[in-house]
Amino acid sequence: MIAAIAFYLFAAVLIASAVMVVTSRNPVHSVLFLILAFFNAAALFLLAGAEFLAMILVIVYVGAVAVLFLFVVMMLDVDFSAVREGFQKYAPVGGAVGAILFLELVLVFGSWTFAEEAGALRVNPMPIGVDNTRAIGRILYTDHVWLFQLAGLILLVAMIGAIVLTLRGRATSKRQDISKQVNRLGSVNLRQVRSGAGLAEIGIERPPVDPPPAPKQVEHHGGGHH
Amino acid sequence: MLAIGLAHYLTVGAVLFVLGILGIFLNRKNIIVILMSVELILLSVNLNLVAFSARLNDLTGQIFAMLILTVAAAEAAIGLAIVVIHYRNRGTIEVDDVSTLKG
Amino acid sequence: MNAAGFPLLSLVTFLPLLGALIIMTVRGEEAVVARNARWTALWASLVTLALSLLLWVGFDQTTADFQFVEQAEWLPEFGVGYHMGVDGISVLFILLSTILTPLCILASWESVTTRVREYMVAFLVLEAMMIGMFAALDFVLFYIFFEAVLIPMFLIIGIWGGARRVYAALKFFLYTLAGSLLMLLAILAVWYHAGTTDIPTLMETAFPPSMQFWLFLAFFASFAVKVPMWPVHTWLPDAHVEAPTAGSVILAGVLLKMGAYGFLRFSLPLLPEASADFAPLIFALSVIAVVYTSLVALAQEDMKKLIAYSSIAHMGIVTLGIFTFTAQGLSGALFTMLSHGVVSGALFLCVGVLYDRVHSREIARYGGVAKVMPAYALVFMVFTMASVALPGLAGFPGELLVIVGAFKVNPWVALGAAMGMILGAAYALYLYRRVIFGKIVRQDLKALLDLSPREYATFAPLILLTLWMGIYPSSFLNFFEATVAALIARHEAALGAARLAGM
Amino acid sequence: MYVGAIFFPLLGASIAGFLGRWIGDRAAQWVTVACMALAAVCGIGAFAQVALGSQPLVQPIFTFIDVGGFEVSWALRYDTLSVVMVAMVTFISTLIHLYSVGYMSHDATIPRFFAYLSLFTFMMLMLVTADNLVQLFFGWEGVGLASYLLIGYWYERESANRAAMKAFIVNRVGDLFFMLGLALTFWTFQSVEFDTIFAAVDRVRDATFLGLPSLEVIALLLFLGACGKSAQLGLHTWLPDAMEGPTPVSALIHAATMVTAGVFLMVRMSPVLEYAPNVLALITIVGASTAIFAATIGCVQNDIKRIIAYSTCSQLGYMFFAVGVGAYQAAMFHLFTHAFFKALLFLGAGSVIHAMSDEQDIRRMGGIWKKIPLTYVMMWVGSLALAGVPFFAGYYSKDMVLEVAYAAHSGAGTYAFAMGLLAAFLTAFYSWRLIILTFHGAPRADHHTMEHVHESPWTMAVPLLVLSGGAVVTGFSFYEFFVGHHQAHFWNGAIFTAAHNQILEHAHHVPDWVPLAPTVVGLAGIALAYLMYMFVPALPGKLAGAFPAVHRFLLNKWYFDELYDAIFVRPAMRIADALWKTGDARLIDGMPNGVAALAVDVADGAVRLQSGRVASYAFTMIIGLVLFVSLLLVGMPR
Amino acid sequence: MNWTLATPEILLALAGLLALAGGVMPKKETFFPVSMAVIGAFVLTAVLVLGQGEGTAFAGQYVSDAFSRFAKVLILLGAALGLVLALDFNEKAGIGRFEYAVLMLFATLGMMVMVSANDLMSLYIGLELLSLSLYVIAAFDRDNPRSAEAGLKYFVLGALASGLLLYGASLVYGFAGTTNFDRIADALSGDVPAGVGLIVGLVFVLAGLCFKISAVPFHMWTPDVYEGAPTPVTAFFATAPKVAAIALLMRVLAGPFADVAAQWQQVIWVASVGSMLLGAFAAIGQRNIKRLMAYSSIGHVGYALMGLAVASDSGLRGVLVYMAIYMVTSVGTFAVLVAMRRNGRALEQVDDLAGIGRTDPAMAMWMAVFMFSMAGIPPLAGFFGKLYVFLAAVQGGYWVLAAVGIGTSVVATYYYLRIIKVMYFDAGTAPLDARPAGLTVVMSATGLLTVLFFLFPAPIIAAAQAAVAALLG
Repeated sequence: MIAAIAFYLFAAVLIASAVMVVTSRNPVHSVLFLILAFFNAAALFLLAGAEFLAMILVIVYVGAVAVLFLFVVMMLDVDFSAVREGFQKYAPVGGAVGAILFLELVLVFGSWTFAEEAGALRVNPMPIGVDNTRAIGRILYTDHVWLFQLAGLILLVAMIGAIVLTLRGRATSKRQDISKQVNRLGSVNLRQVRSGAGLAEIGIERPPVDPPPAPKQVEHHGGGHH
Repeated sequence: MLAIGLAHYLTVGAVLFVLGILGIFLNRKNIIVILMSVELILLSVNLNLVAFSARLNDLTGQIFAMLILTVAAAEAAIGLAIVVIHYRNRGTIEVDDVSTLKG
Repeated sequence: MNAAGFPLLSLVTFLPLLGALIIMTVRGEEAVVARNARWTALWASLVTLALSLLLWVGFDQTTADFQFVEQAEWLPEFGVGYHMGVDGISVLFILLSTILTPLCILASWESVTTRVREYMVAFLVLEAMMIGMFAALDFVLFYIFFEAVLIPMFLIIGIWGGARRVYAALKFFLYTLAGSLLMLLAILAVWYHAGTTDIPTLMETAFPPSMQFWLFLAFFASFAVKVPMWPVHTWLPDAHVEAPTAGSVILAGVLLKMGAYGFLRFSLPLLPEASADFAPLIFALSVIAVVYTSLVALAQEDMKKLIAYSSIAHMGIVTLGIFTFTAQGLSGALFTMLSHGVVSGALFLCVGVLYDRVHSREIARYGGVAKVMPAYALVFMVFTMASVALPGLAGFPGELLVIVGAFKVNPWVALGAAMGMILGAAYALYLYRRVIFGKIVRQDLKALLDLSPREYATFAPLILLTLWMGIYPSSFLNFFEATVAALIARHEAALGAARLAGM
Repeated sequence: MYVGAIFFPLLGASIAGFLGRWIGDRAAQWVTVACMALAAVCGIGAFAQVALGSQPLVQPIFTFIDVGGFEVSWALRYDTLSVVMVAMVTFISTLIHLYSVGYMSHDATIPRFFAYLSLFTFMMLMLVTADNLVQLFFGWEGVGLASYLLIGYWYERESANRAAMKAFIVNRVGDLFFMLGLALTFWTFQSVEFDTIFAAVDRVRDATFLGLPSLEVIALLLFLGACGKSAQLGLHTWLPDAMEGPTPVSALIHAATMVTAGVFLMVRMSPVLEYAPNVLALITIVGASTAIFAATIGCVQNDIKRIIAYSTCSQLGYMFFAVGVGAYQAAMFHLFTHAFFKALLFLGAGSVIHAMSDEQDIRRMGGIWKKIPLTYVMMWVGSLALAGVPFFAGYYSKDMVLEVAYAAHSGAGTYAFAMGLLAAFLTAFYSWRLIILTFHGAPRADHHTMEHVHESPWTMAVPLLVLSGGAVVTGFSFYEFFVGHHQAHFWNGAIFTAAHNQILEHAHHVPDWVPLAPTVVGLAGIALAYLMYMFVPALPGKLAGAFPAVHRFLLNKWYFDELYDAIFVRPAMRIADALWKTGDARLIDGMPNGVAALAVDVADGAVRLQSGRVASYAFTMIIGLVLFVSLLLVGMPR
Repeated sequence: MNWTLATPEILLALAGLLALAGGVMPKKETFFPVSMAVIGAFVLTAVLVLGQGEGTAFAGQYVSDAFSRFAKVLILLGAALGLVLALDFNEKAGIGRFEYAVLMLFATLGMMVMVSANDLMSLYIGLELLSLSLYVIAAFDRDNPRSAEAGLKYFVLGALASGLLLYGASLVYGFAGTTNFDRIADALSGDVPAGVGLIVGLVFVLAGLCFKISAVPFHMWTPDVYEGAPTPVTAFFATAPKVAAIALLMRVLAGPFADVAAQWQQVIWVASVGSMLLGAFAAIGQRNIKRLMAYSSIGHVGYALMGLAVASDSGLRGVLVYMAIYMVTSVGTFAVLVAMRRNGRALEQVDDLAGIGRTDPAMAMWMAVFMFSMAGIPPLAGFFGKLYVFLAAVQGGYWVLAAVGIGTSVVATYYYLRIIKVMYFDAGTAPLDARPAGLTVVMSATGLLTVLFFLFPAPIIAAAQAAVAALLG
């Protein structure tokens, strides 16, 4: 009974905060609601007996991911006032599709069936009398070492990716790139300057910039298939 | 009615899932919210897995959920990195309005 | 004969490819490359011709069996093999291909000046594919050659063609492709039904009538476009008009025959009942083709277009003959195909002669050419007359036989086909009159030179062939006779069996 | 000898045609003349041997076609019928070659002309010696080609080109029926060889085709074919226009030989015709109508050659109705004599034209009979023969034709007789109209032309003389052989007459007035011509004024050209244009082009979804997903 | 444990780590040496794969059989060639950083894991390893707005797709009580009809996988990403990952879900028809050649799916042969696209090819070969690919599929011909820059394979046959 009430409470908050995540006008609010949603989900996990996952969810998600979101939202410092337009226009259609999908899912879940041999087919039945974290630990590093290692590689890739994409060498560093210099157009320009002329008169010599590619001639293709 | 069963969890999961999806395509501009919607979808998946795991009395679902958490974190990192470079290029995170790739 | 010995057909088929390879390896200055390419192509095609003459000599006219057969495994798990061979139907078309190619190369000697190397390569590849198509005895192999022809032809029209070449090339390619893909589907169905695509084996296979219906339609889609039959003919005038002279020659001379050849090789023997059921439709379309396109030809203002339309009319005679299922009709159709190959090819060469000098195909641009180019006028006259089926020239025996054959099946159809005699004379002479006769009005025409020795060399074999075919056609007809007789016998047996089964 | 008669002309044509440029004009023309002369010698030799010596033979050459029982060989068939033609053709052709040497002396491309002429002769000989219908068709078309080339000889003249084309195409209309007749013949007799056909006629008498007797249909188709070549009513329009060709051509082709090929064909197929009584009747009527029709037009024409051309047309009508009543021998006889006197007339006309500096309009002639007396005499001889004045060649043959028509005692025969008689009157009338207007009266040409009027050179005069000899003697000297008592022996089976057909016999027993009538009407015609043109020259004008409609009707040749133009030529061109521009370019091409355009539209539509908006993309994915889920949920067996 | 079975993957992962270390250590740019090392690693791995044993490892999460070997060799080949294409281009585009090679290595590793997956979890991990690497390299040209936009779009939609996949996987797990493929198959093999939940889950999984192979309606990212990403990246996208995803799809559908084929066949059927149609039509109006190739690849996936929709032995074989041929042809095509450079600037408009038939006949010839092959004109390889799938469709009685395939082939031929037309028929401007030898080698090699395939089709077909036999067990 208590569990049921708790479930409904957490579920309600979870759903409400999820709605707010999606609809909130301010992304910072969204992030905060997301954090709230994670907390409630963790609670639901707990209710379902997945203690370790609940912890992970709080630690990893709330502690790392959500904060990362928050950080980025702050860093980008976007003017969000203008970002929210266009939401309503597609809401009806989108809502309808969403509703259909939801109805279908509920229809399915309402009469959920398991495979006849589902019990027998389980790979990792929960051991009796072993707590959740320990049980996970036992199989995570043995049977699932392959996946575990690969997950590590995924994190490595994420790291490389994040660095590759965002890390910039200091702009002030004076690394020499010879090929760039050689390839630069107009790198050696001689110009007759009247002696005694000031900068104000001749202007600052800047390297010529490549002209942007001219827009292609709009030409008819297809040789007259019209 | 009050007994909490599989269907309840699944329904919550479904709600979250649909919300996540709606979040993606109704939020036509704000990428960050879209990323958060993705997180919601993953959360709903985790909820499903945990529920099944509990119902089946099987740990595989929880292992799966853990992997998903890991990957989701990695995904978030990369996603945000891409958002950052997009922002640097465009000065905005409104992806739709300035789309140069279409047709 | 030569079951295990000398792979003559493969050699004839792939020799041009060897020539193409040699040309491709030539490097150096453009003029040198061009000259080398021309000579290499000429020699390659001449050697091929010489080899193919062995077919003429070695062919045993008394049997309907396939000869010079070669067989090798290719895709054994599908029952698809490399199977080559010729019978009376195909052997002469190989010769036609090998004869026309050197002439085309000669005809392009001076008129093609850009990208000569690529041009010659394209032509040799084209030749190889054409020969292969006629020699293939496996349906898939046939299809491969059948389709592969499109590639070089597309390039020839597109690169060396006239002003609207792009439109024409695309239309040509897509039109024919659309048709032949349906045939591919049918081939697959045949394969599924019979478990093999080996043609001699397939000929022994009976297909259920409902299946025959669909198969026939699919084959028809492909072959009718290729022939081309009315109303899917419109790609042809465009393609002809835009193609360079030699391209038109090959197009009219050989490529159009592929469709009719397909009917003969596949539709008739494999689908006897459907062929018989569809014959009235084919008759109707053929007669329409003859009358309609002849009339349209009458209205043309472009020389090549006019000849192109005349080709459609002639091919109407061919399809008509094929579906009469009489010895006369079939032999006539085959003969018309051959003669049309020579004559229309020659006519395009004739147009090319003028085009090379004046760079216009517009009929109104000419007039009175006979005055300055009497030899040319004579040559043109010979082929014009052959085209209108004047007895004694190549066009006549075929048309006569087809009309005789058709008359048995349906006199009104024969009447329709014979209408082509009148209309054909009308448009051909109208063309001749406007181009060759009359007073020279334009100053630049007065300075035209008559045929050059190279052009004489190009036309001489064609004139000889035209006369030979006209005066002594039985030397060609004998090649088909056994095969045609066997074909008809089998057709009638199949129909008889079906009728028995129906009872 | 038999082969030589046929192939010498071909040799001559080849030499003149291909080598003419190298050997020169003179050599070319004399080579052809020599070849023709040799051929004529052979031809006459053959005539002596085959016709007079009764030794018919067939000279096979090689197989032409042999497909599924359809067997055709090149072969030369020499029987009396063909040898008469061979001898006549080679003989007249030789004369005309000779004549041409003079007539064409100022032409620019003499070898070409002679090559064509010899080629024509060769084709004509192939036609007459054919052993089967296909070879006959070869010659048939071949003479058509030669005639096309010769009519269009002066290719720089637009009218010549037009006439040449017209000749060829109108002939082709007839050829179409010939071809169909050939096909039907084959399917009826399983052969196109004459011997086989003739032997099998009895066997297939009851065969039917489309519910009609096969023999009738064959006869009809072949007759329609013959109409084209022989310019019978309906398909005659090309003949007058064909006078655009040089005059020797008109003489050779359009008077003496080619146009009679139709008659020859009918006679050759006599075994079949004999069993096609309805078609025979039709032939009679058409022939008679042609005779009178052409004669009426001939009365008002002003072009000297056209008048003779219409007269040819008219005479061909005689031959046809002779065939129609079953008197093939009479037809052949008239054909034979006509060849001489009509060639004579044409050559005479050519001589006049030559003299008058290429003037052909008789209204601009006159008063020259003293300047060219030989020609004048020749024209008289020719006209007398044509008009059927006694003891000239035409008298015998035309009388015979009219007698058999009378003797037929059928409705068609009587019609033919009446029309023939009337036509004989008109023939005489317009012949003398021509002579009077051309030679007599005051000169109407300018004096410049008149000064140049001169008699022709010997090369032209000799043929005239020889032909005039023919026009005089061929009648009575060959009467007995062709239609007289020796005819059965002479023809020696080359012409088949069924047992029921005793027309020649009857013709010899007609009432007395019948043989006399043609002569009388002929003389009357001559008298009328003298009256109208010599004595009361104003009369024709008044008559024309009094009956303007009739005059215009005749002058415009019964409006046949206009009619054909309106119902065939112009509609054909219009339809052609419409088919091309609407049918092909818009409808048929519209299909693929429309498909292409549609594809482009579809492409645009497909691309429009690709808006670049992430949300739309996601939306699409979700919709797809929902669709799939729904699809399976609905389709799932529950 | 039997981990030695996974030696190729493990070695490749180690090589990746080494390459990472080797790339970071020196001070200067290390793109080229690292790339060469990675290519070497690919080749080495391929050799190992060829010698790989059969069986399962890691508690049944990893499987090695003829099918996985076939796919892996293709993948490694595609990856190696893809990296070769990048060598010069990336230098010139200023993105010549060693991380590119490393990321490609990890992506390839992900693909290998995918095709060896015998468990929904390893499937997912492999897929994500691939996807994350691809997200990064799509945006690799980070200072180029288009590249960044491409990366962003790919990421957002990819994340959504993996969300769908996961959701489906969770449902499958819930139904069967297991994620192991063999056991799922057992769960479905009973007489009782599969539960609705499983079917829905299957559809979600399919949606996620269809995204990777860019089948309609999950294709929407493809054109934008192909266009925006740097050309060598596009080349890579179009080749190896496609093969891997198709192989994965085959393994999933023909393995665990073989018993519900009647259901998924419908989905694949629709996806196939949709892809063929879209691929044919949408490409018609394209001017950007990369975008055009994107639509073209959608169309090709449609043909491949045709074989899958038939779900027969010959159909699956057809798919494998089709993908192998498609990959080779694609690599060649992209080699040409990568070589399109004038005055140092990379070009990507169709019209930029104008006149290369004259200025660069060799390249034009190869490009024409590739285009004709893609259009399916015999005797080029592409024809045989189509032949096999059509054969399967006819055999299975899927006439509508075959007919659509025929129709779309014709339409698609139009735009392939258009490219040839531009190259040969149109007058060109200036010649392209000289291209590096590597590209020449790639295009000649793939071109020769394409042209000469008809001579020796038997080995590859036999290999595909063996692979399919292994798949169907």
